[in-house]
Amino acid sequence: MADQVTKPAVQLSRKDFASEVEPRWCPGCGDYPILAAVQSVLPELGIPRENFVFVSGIGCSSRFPYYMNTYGVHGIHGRAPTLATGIATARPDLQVWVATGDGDALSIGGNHFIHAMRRNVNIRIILFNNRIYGLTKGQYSPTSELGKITKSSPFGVIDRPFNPVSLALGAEATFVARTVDFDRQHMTEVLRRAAHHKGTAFVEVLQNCVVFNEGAYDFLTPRAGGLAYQIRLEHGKPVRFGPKGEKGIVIRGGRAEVVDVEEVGEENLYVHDETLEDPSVHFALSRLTPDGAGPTALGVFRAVRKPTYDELMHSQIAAAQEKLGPGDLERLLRSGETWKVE
Amino acid sequence: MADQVTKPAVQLSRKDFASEVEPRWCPGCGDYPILAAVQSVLPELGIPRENFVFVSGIGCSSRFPYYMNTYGVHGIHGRAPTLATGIATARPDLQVWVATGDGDALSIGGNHFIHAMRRNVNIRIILFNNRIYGLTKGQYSPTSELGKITKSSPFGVIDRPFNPVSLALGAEATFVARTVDFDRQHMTEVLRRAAHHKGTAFVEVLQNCVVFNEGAYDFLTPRAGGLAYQIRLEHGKPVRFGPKGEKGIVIRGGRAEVVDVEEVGEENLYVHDETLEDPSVHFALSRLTPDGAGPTALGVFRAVRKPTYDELMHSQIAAAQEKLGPGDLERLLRSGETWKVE
Amino acid sequence: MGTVTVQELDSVVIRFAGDSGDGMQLTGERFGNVSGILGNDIATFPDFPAEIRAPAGTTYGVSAYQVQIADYDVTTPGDTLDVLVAMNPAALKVHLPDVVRGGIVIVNTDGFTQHNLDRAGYTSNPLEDGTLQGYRVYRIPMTTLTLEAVKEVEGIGKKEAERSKNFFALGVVSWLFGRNPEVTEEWIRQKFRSSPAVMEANLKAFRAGYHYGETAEIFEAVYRVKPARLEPGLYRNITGNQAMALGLVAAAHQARLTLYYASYPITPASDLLHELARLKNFGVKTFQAEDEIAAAGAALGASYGGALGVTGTSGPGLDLKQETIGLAVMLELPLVVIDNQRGGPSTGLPTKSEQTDLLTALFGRHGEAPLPVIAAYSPAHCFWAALEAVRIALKYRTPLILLSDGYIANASEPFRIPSLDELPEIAVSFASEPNRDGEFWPYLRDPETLARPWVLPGTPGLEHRVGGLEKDERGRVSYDFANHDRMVKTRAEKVRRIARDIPPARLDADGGAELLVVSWGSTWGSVAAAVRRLRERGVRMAWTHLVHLNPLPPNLGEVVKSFPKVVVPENNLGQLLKVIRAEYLVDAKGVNSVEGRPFRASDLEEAFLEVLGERAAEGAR
Amino acid sequence: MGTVTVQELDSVVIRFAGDSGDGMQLTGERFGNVSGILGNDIATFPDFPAEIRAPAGTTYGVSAYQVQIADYDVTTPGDTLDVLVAMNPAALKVHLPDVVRGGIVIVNTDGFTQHNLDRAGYTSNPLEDGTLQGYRVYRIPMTTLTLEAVKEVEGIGKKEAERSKNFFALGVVSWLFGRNPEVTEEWIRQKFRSSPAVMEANLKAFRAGYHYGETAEIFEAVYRVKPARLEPGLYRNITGNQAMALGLVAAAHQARLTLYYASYPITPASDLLHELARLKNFGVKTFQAEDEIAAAGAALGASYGGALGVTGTSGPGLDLKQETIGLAVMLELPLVVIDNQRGGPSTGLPTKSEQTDLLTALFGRHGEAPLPVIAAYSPAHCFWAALEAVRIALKYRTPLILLSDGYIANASEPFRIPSLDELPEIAVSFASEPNRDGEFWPYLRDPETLARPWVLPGTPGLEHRVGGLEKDERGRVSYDFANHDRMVKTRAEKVRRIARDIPPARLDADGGAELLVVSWGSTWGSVAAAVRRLRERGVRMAWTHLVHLNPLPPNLGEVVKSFPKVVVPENNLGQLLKVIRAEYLVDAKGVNSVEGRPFRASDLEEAFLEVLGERAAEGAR
Ligand SMILES: Cc1ncc(C[n+]2csc(CCOP(=O)(O)OP(=O)(O)O)c2C)c(N)n1
Ligand SMILES: Cc1ncc(C[n+]2csc(CCOP(=O)(O)OP(=O)(O)O)c2C)c(N)n1
Ligand code: SF4
Ligand code: SF4
Ligand SMILES: [Mg+2]
Ligand SMILES: [Mg+2]
Repeated sequence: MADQVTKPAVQLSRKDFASEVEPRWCPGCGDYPILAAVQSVLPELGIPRENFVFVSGIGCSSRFPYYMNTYGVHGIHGRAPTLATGIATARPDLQVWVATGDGDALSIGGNHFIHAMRRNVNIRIILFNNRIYGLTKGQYSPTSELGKITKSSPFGVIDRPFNPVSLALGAEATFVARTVDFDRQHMTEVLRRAAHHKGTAFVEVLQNCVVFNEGAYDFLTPRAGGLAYQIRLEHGKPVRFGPKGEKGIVIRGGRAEVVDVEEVGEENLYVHDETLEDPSVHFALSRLTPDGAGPTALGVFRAVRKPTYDELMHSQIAAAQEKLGPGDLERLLRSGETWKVE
Repeated sequence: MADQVTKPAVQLSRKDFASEVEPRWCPGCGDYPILAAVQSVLPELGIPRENFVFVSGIGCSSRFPYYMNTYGVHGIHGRAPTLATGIATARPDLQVWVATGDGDALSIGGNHFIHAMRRNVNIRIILFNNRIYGLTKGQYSPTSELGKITKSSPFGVIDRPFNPVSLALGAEATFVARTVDFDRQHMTEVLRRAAHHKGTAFVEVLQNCVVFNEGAYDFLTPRAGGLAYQIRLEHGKPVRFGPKGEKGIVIRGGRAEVVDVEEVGEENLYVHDETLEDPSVHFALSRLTPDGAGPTALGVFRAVRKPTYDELMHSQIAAAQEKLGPGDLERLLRSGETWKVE
Repeated sequence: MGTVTVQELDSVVIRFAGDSGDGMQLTGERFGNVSGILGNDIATFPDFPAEIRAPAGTTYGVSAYQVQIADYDVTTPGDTLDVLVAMNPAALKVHLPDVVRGGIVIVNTDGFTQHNLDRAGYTSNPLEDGTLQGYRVYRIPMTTLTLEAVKEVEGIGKKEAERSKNFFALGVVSWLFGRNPEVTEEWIRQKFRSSPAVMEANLKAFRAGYHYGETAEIFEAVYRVKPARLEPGLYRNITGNQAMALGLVAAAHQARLTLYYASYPITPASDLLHELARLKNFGVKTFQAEDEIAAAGAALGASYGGALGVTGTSGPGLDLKQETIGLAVMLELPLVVIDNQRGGPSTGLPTKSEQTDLLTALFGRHGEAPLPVIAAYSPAHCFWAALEAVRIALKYRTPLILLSDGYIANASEPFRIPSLDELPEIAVSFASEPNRDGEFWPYLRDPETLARPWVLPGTPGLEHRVGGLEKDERGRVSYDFANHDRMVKTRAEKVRRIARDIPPARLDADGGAELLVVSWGSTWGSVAAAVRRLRERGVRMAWTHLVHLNPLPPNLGEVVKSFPKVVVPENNLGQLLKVIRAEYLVDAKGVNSVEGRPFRASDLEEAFLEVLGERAAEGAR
Repeated sequence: MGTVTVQELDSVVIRFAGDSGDGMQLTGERFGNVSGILGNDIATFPDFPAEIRAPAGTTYGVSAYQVQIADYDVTTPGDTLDVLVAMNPAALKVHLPDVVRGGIVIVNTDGFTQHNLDRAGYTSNPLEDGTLQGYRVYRIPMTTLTLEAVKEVEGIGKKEAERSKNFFALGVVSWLFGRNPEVTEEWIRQKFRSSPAVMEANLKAFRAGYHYGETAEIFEAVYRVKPARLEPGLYRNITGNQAMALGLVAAAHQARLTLYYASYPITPASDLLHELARLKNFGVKTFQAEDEIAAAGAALGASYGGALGVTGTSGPGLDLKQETIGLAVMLELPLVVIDNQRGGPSTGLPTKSEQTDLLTALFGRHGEAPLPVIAAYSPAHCFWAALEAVRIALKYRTPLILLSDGYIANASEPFRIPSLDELPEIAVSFASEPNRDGEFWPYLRDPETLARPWVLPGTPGLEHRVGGLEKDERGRVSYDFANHDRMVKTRAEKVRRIARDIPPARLDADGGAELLVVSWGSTWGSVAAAVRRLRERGVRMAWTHLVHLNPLPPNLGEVVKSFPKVVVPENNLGQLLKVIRAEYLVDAKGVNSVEGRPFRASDLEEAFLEVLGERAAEGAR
């Protein structure tokens, strides 16, 4: 299998990844910082620009590929993972990214989303989760909170929302992370990790839609004092948070619980391990966010190395060719019982 | 909202639920005992026969409605939950069941499956999980094990399987259970519990396909000595298993672990609680089954009461009618700015 | 008013254009509504970008709303503009080409900053470089004047104050066309009653604009368009989507069924969901599904349960629903599928309009899966089309596709509000008894309509199973060759028989007309205008506009064969044309434009003349 | 052999029928293959229930396999049976009506237990009650004789031994028709080499059957069918699905591309996936997707990546793929979509065959989304159709729908194996350079074919974006009215131009023929037989069979207009008929049966005569 980074390292800069098209998002939209973060991570990877493909569905967020000066496909609603799977398995030498929205990935595209997770195809999925349908002007999405008033729920949403991290873990994901559009550095780190993961990497970005869901994540933003709710997961480190690190997480009775560090002692805090084979703890961490606002885990929940779908596909081909030799069309046509007519 | 059991209790027997059509499954198919179990549970419920609707998709298992002398719809592949959602929300006085296969529910129907879970519509879903596509003659399904040789995977499956219980929990299910086709009593109990649940009840039945996946669950059957692997979950009881109950489950570091009861002491075993708000422990229990054979939890993993989708829908309607009075079409037509032309 | 003269016009076309955030949709809609209320006939055409708020000042971010007001029954928003209100350079750039020579151009000079000029791609300022020669140009610093007017309103910052400038523009235009300001003022009071400061600001801006017209003495003339003579009655302005929603509610009311609307949002059908979601006190159930397949499935499930199942979408969603619609064909249950066509193929031009889904509505399912198709032709007609769709679907227990499009979905026109007894009777009866020797046979048909019985689950004794596999009359799965052939042909015959139950095609023909125009859907307005104009020019014309597209009206064959020439104008590549040619073997010609917007009446006029050939064209001169 | 006479026949039709578990498919296939190898032309028709193993003994659980063997080129499996092998009462009940009077009926008397008679719904035993009067009936206790024959084989229990009875039946019939037993014996040895006991049992059973014929002296005659005169060459028997799979592999080979086949299992297309999944050493990539939408998406993604993306399905799956196919229309990338049509609508008759997806293939997408459509007409032709489909899709960068159906997918016939240099050249070139002033414009077209450039991602300097929104030549999203109209018309023109690049419709006409038959797809066989028979009866006939259904061959208009009468026989309600009428305005008539199986040639014969009217019919007498 061709490797994605074998070409000689090239010196690229952020600008090399900006296409000639001016983004058409609303001023102040959280999609802008995500674009900037992606454009700043890619040059680090040493992969030639032409070996990136960005694939998307439909939505504000799905306009993403147009703004990247790489190969790109703006697909149809919800189907980006299917196109990406085709590209990644046909061409393992490419690095394939998917840009998708909460409606695109979790509503119409929910099936492809969960199957991409379990298959572990070598693609990276960035979910722009603004908890709303932006492009169609403000209907609720599968991540909108219960009771929320939107255009299509004038009396309040009655659908219980998905937790995208829980869903991905329930679907056997090998890499799951969450970050926020307002923290450029954190976003960059998480995206970098995703870029390096082998297999399906899923990154949920909490993204602000200034027009239809302004302030959905204010409870986490520094300017609204939300830092206190940000739980940063770091591999190998005990999980502490709060303005002075006075809060922490313990895993108790299978659940992740918020505790006062002083009370329980630092040594009893949960020490984050992304690499646990069993995803139960990662799942427990994902449950920390209650339906609305509250302490929220950010960072890489899970990162385990499993054979990727395309590795397995290509190794089966290689093994067959090894065993049977490369296919001989003439012989194939003549196989089975044949007879001659003179 | 009309209630499903308000009609005067009727005395029905199992036979009343057998339709005039003879089942067309292969002799020995695990679908037969499931049919028998369902037919024996329904008469207990005190619901008139005409108030049941069975809905299905396509597959061997999806022929189920034809064999039930109730109302029934044999739908299209993967879409049974959508039809059932329409029926259950249009007619809360009916008790709606879905019969589906692992391909039907988790492959083509995966999206409707996870959305049914989160919405908590008042339907019961029985998944006939034979880890194979029966009706199309033996391709692998999303629950087939890695490496399995089937018609469509002559060199072995390379897709990592779903764990249906984990997936349902990751999708916010309120009722999740697992049972086996060869244990009539257990099946009956679990189905009874599902019948009484308010909201989406999900029951995975491990089902044997004698033709295309014979013996898939032999590791659990008494005749193959599989009782040792059956972990029976019972609410309020410590979880013990093994021929003499010598094994048990503890929840440690967020994971469910198999232990020797003697070593850890019965008092340290996990005491099953279906009703925990946080599904993390239930998720951990679902991870006990490794990809192939091994100790497997059976019974009700989770049963929490949440408002159902149809309850919420109808209470919004009731509230609106309370506040605004029943709709007046004439006034509605004349609403907004109007003017007269003489 | 000094030297200001008053000019009478029979119609005027005005377009308001500005940034997506400038509130042009609201302004244009308001102007249309007021004109309607004041007795004009109106037709409107909103045109907005696919982006939510494209970057300010760009040409692709321009949002526009066009209104034609007239003293007769107008059917289109107009081909060319008499008046353009341009809030910034981009708006001017995009829309100036549509203004007639000598037309009025009102610009917000404050919008013409260097930055905005650059954004729009102007290398020099069009207000100064002669670009506007030949137009009557009124330069008004609307932003400045709005800020001035609003400055004493408490609780309004500068940014918010600026936002009121669209009301200033509305005020100016209202004055120019003598629109009574009180109607709009009252409306502003209602609309913004929950935020008094905004209400105040908008009121002040509107009045300032109105008085500016009166006092600034820059206008040489004001214009008056007399009320139109419309059928007497109570009126309101209505968009196609609003009318469709009301039509569905009315139909459910007539049928005494619960309306169950399941949908997945998509432009330009989302407003149907929004409208209906508000009507909970009517017992309307709305369900926002996870995708279009689920929406169709839930609507069909609801119908199975005895509700009126309806699902609305646009082209891409229709593709996805087709498998479920095919199931409905087999289950023989009522299901109304609304398709608001938009620019395709694929995502195409999602906020634009065309008529390209007719053939997929007719044929876009595997197997022989025939169903009735009808099409609405104007915003107000959507109301009646919805009633007719429901009537047919219920009576014949069949899925039905009701076609509308992005243009009539969003455009508006005056709607004469019917009284309840003008609504058609829609009688529904559910089976309650065995129908064959003490058994219940779900596919035993009504000998007249060929419809099968509809049963409410919960009815004792009628338990039965339906499904997508072929069945016999008894409802048993049947792989029998002859049974299948018969069932396929019976389902087709059922749909064909609907032809007995629909009005004949209405022919509007001058004696001796040589050319018959056959049209359907939203081209109605442009065709009406083109036919009228040709008649005014002395050309004899014949025209029939189809609402029922499958089955076709039974007299249509006769109609199309009675004229030497037949032309089918469509905003597609000739879809009805194909059907007409196949059905009647007449050498009909197509006039086809797929521009994402309705025909201009003048283009049709020319096209029809061309089909008629020189001779007719000469006759017309 | 005593009094046994030898009778020469030019053709014989044999059907093997039994329970789903009786192995009739294998037996029939085997008999067909041997006959092919022995030089006959053959045509086969497998017919099995939708259930995997319906309860034993039921009529709906009967599985059958029909073979026609002939000394000339047969094109159908035959209308009526000369020989029926019935393993149980249900098989007899279902299939006896198809046996010609005086035909041979071979029954396994051991299958006629009271239980089985009840199961089949016989109130008395047809072997005894006169039901079989008028047939030549051979009663053989096949189960008993098989058990007897197999008893010494070690490691075979009674149940397994019984399973060999189909080989006993095959032995009897092989003897009856003088089929060299060695070919089959060799085949049994190969097929069961991994389980020697089973191999042994089957061999013994087969030989016992063969010797039983020879020695039991119940047959008065044996039959011989001479070899057919086929085009010289190397032959194999092949089903449509096998031929299609090989055709795809051959096409990828010719184009020097990786074949990427993405599919979701569905009858009768699943075997394509099974066949191709085995060919990993050819570098073939197969992807079993989560649904048909994902399969189409993955295949399209693979094409975007530079592979030959192919996705196969049947009707319900085609419905689901249409939105993605529409995207491919917009992306202008090659994508081959195979639709093995089956009985519809909805789930319909999933194991039966019909031609009801033509119109949805042509029109079943929203928007104007034209694409080429071609249809295979026989099992062996699937090979060539696949090559042609790939050629067009690659050259014109377009999705293409290749229609086959359940009948030809599973039926088999001798296939002359081509040498590699008989395969068409398929040249593909990828863009590697900027194409317009140093820029790369993804929609700048080849002036001849109107195809756009295909680029391998990974090519430096050609980075670009494609997508479902309307674009200009440069690849930028464009909401421009005129651009959209032009693009819509250009995409249509691109597809239309393919007509220049396909063979003209082949007309097979007698001088003075009054009736032209226009057919497509799998009706080919029945039409060929009907036309031949009518000619034998002295009727002058004209016939053209279409492979290319969009665009139609350029000469077709001329062809259909050259005959006073045109008839279009289809296993649907008249789909090609509609197209022909719309296109050429000829009053063509349909002959339509939708029985889930091909026409009987004799029915077509009668139908054609009917269209010709009395006069012609008389002429024929
Ligand atoms: C098949 C189909 N259905 C519906 C739509 C309409 N549609 C476009 S984007 C969208 C949802 C957008 O929400 P999300 O994915 O959250 O993206 P956002 O705009 O919020 O970034 C919908 C419903 C479509 N384009 N295609
Ligand atoms: C749209 C569509 N795609 C594919 C099929 C073919 N199909 C029928 S059943 C089935 C899978 C059956 O597997 P499962 O759901 O596990 O049911 P089982 O037969 O094993 O009970 C498939 C792929 C179909 N009927 N419709
Ligand atoms: S609508 Fe929301 S998500 Fe879309 S571009 Fe605007 S701010 Fe961003
Ligand atoms: S194929 Fe398998 S699942 Fe289907 S009926 Fe037979 S045994 Fe049951
Ligand atoms: Mg969103
Ligand atoms: Mg299965």
